[in-house]
Amino acid sequence: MTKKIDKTDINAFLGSLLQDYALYAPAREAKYVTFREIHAPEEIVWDCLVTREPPKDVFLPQTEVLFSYIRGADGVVVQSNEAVERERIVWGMRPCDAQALLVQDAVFDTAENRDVYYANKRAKTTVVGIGCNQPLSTCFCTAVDGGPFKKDGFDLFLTDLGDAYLSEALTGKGEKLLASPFFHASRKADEKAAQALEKAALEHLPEAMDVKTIQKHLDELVASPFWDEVQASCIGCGVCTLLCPVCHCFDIVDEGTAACGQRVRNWDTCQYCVYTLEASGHNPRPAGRERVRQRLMHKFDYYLVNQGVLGCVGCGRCVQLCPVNLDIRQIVDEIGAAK
Amino acid sequence: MREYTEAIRQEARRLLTDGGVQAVIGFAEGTLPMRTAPFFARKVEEAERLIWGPYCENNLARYLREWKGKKVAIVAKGCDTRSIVALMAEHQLMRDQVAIIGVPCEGMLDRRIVARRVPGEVLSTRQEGQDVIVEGLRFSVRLPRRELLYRSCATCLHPNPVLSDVLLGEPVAIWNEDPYAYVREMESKPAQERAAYFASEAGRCIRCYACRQVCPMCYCEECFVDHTTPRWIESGVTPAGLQGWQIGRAYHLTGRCVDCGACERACPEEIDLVYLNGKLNKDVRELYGFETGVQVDELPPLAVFLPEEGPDFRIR
Amino acid sequence: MSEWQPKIVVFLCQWSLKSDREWEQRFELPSEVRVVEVPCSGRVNPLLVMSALQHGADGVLMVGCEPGHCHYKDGNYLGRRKYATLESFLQYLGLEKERVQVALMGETEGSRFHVLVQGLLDRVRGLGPAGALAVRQPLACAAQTEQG
Amino acid sequence: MIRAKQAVKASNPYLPVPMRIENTHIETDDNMLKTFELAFVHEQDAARFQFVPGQFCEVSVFGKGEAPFGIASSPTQPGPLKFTVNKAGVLTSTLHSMGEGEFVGLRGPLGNGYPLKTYEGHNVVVIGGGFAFTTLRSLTEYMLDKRNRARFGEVSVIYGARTPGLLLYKEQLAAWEQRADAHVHLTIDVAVPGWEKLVGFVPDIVAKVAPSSKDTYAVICGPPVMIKFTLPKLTALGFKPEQIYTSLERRMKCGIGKCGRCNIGPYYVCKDGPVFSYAQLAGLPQEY
Repeated sequence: MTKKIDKTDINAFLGSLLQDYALYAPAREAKYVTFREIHAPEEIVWDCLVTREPPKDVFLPQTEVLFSYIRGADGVVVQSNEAVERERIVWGMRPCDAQALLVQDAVFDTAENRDVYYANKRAKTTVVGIGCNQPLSTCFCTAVDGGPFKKDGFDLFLTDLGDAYLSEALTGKGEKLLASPFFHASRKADEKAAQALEKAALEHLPEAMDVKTIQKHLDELVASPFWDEVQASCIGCGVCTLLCPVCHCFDIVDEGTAACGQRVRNWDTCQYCVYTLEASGHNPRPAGRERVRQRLMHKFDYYLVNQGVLGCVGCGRCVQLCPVNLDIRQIVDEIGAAK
Repeated sequence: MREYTEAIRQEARRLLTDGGVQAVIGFAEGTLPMRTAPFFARKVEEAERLIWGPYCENNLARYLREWKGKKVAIVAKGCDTRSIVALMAEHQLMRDQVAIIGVPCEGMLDRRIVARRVPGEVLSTRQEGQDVIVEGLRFSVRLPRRELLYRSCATCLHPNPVLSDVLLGEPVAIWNEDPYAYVREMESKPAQERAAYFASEAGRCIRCYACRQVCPMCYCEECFVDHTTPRWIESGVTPAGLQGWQIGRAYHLTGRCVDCGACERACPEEIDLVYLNGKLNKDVRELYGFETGVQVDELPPLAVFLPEEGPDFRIR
Repeated sequence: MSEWQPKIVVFLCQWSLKSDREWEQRFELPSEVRVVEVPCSGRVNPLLVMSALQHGADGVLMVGCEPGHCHYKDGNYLGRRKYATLESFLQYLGLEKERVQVALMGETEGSRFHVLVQGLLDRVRGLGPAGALAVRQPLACAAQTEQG
Repeated sequence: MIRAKQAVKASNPYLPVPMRIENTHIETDDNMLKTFELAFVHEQDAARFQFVPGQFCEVSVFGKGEAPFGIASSPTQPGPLKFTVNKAGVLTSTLHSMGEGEFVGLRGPLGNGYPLKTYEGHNVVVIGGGFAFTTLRSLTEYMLDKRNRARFGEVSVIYGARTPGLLLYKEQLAAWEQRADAHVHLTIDVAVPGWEKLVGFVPDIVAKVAPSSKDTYAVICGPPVMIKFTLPKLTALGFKPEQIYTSLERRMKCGIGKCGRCNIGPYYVCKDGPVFSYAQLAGLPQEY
């Protein structure tokens, strides 16, 4: 079902949503725009394509209490923190971040060993997307199976038509939002306009990469000196991975004493030297070479094997934010060209 | 800037041919506007990729630890050379293992300031006299260079290399005399306001440790934040965990930080890190007359003392 | 919750007050004070001070030997620079000046030590619970066990 | 008191069940290895726990976290689960200081375990070194159990340690040595007075005493250096990569293939392993 909502009505509509939902959207924080919970529609920054932090925190908080424990007479009693009370809406997610969400679904929302913390939040969340009329120079979604107007993963999808948002419901959750009287009927011309916007946006974006060749080359490059070259400037920080909308690795730690405390999970990254360090002192990935290789191989090889999807969605955050301008697009090009 | 690029390449060619160095650590063209990338020229022909410009923002001394035991050359601004001196003082580096190509620095431009002062994505910039022309899809804006400097550059006292084997070009004049004005401003605020500011800055940290990883002086084999016995701070992005990290990180650089600002530039959350280390730098300067990495062979201030100096903790 | 009682942590060099060890008998320290004896004040990791504050200490006192009287020659001199900068830094971050104190004392100053501790305790009482810097979260669960 | 609902427990893979330490036993004369016998506090948790040799559990030491340990007891043995723990880090040191009657948590069984169906009808040679003998003990016990023995061909055990005092499960080994239907070869690195069994490094002993590769699977666990030198010996004996199995160790957190740190190539050691054949590992990064 497709309708539209006038921009003059949008804040009133969002205001009405705040009664029933916790709302997450691109909003200002310090000097930049990030994805966070908002409390007034005016906080939303509409023209930010790539938020500093991706919205993954909504489903996989950087620090999350899994359970609390307390020592009792007959053992240790644990109380899980998995329940999610409030319905949520993620407003204004971009197609790349939604594609990342689908990858995380494949990791966490599995038939066996379902991650209830993630799945419960996902079930309680309505995801509203918006197309990207003018992609940035760092965007490369089209190279990695995505697109600036791709609707996969959304419940409701908006297209900015200038004075209104064309709004397409893709699921029951989306239709529920669309039932609001703020939306009115759209016309054929609106859909035409949306198509024109998509066509224009695509002109700024690169061609699809040859995933098969890259995957094959990666398998062949495992022992190659190629990685020594690639990793030379890498400083081993966690910017590229922590701010990646796909990366989902975490650490599990106890905070507290033997008598009582909390078991907490925190984002972790394969780029840290202590990530794979064992208590014995042995480290199976001892240097930058192995760690940089792991990041690339996980994204462009292992995800394809295990989840059937790429682990890179082309949002360009790592490209923008790497302290030493180590550009994943360039590395992937080099892998593709490697002989 | 072009002249510097040429001079750097020439010197790199010479060093790689008969200078006995395994690599020249410098900057290459970046993949984005306003960016350069640290680059390691190992062969003579790779010297052609070295460049110099207003976006050579990394402190390359950070890479020297990865070349330990091998002789390398490094393209170094004032702050990079200060780090080299500081590393030598801590016995992390031997003078004869590094050939320093010193470059006087006019201050690096803050890509984030530039981005915020124009109405769209920056696609290119160029310098015209004392101005920078910034261009995007539908705009071209002229901005005064002086307003675009990183704060650490705007307050820099040592833009010229303090130590070098070859110094390119002419030393630049120092444009600043009051490096810690921003620290004094913070000191003058009420304690509650200072606490609130620290809490909000530290609160944005995502513990990516980019600040640590880019820092030439953060060379600990195991950082206190990764210790398991004891576990010094809380593991998560909790207020105590984040403040603990920032306090520990900054304080461990007492008398060791060279004010290069590399940590702040690396921070993806744009946390004010310089105001933390600036305070410690100001204190060691005022209390002990010490400036990190300026005097070769000077011991770090926390490794020495004068018996008669203050503060006199007896009378309180 | 019962009425708030301040928590004071004292890092005490094992050599300072050495000849006056009976201070322990002569003056019973208030129960709010926890003394951590250390081999030398000069080697106390500043992270321990931070850690004490993050674990809920409302005041910290560092006691070392008088200038010229370090058992290891110059530990107290080295420590002096460390604590001067640390104190100043913590204040800069918003911690009240009165909460962290450094004292270099002679071997026989047991009574002065007692006065010092009492003074710190009184000042901290006046200030109330420390709130400028964040404390670790699972502290909340300690209260939980006490109740349960 | 707070009490988790049973229904929640069953569906949340991160929640440990409480276990009581029934017994502890120091295994080696350097006091670094200790076996913990853990009993389920709740009957229903015990009933749900079905495992095969080679699987592992995440053991919680509350306040210190969780770590994975292979199950050293065999599913054929009733009673508490056995875990042998090397004192290495914070968690294991704390665990070593704990004793009878204290509580830990348990998640599991995790991982794939040894492919018993594959081994059935064939000879199996178990090769172990040092303290990497825990799940090998479980496997050997399982195969030698009278209900299972007929399903396997010849069972050989080659186990070495630096000194006699560093061999694990001495009583068990002695019992196996008594059996006519098992070949047990114990070795130490350097001869010491009183030791009358084999002397020499495991790779060399394998070359001497290992059975023919015909119809035989080799299962090898030990320090990386032992494995490195033993593999060529097995190859020389005609073992193909698909006939050689190992159980890998990696740092783990979730144990269910989500936290990401234990992968070797596309495999997660926790979920797809820890047991792999060398045919599976061929061509992957040697990150173990």
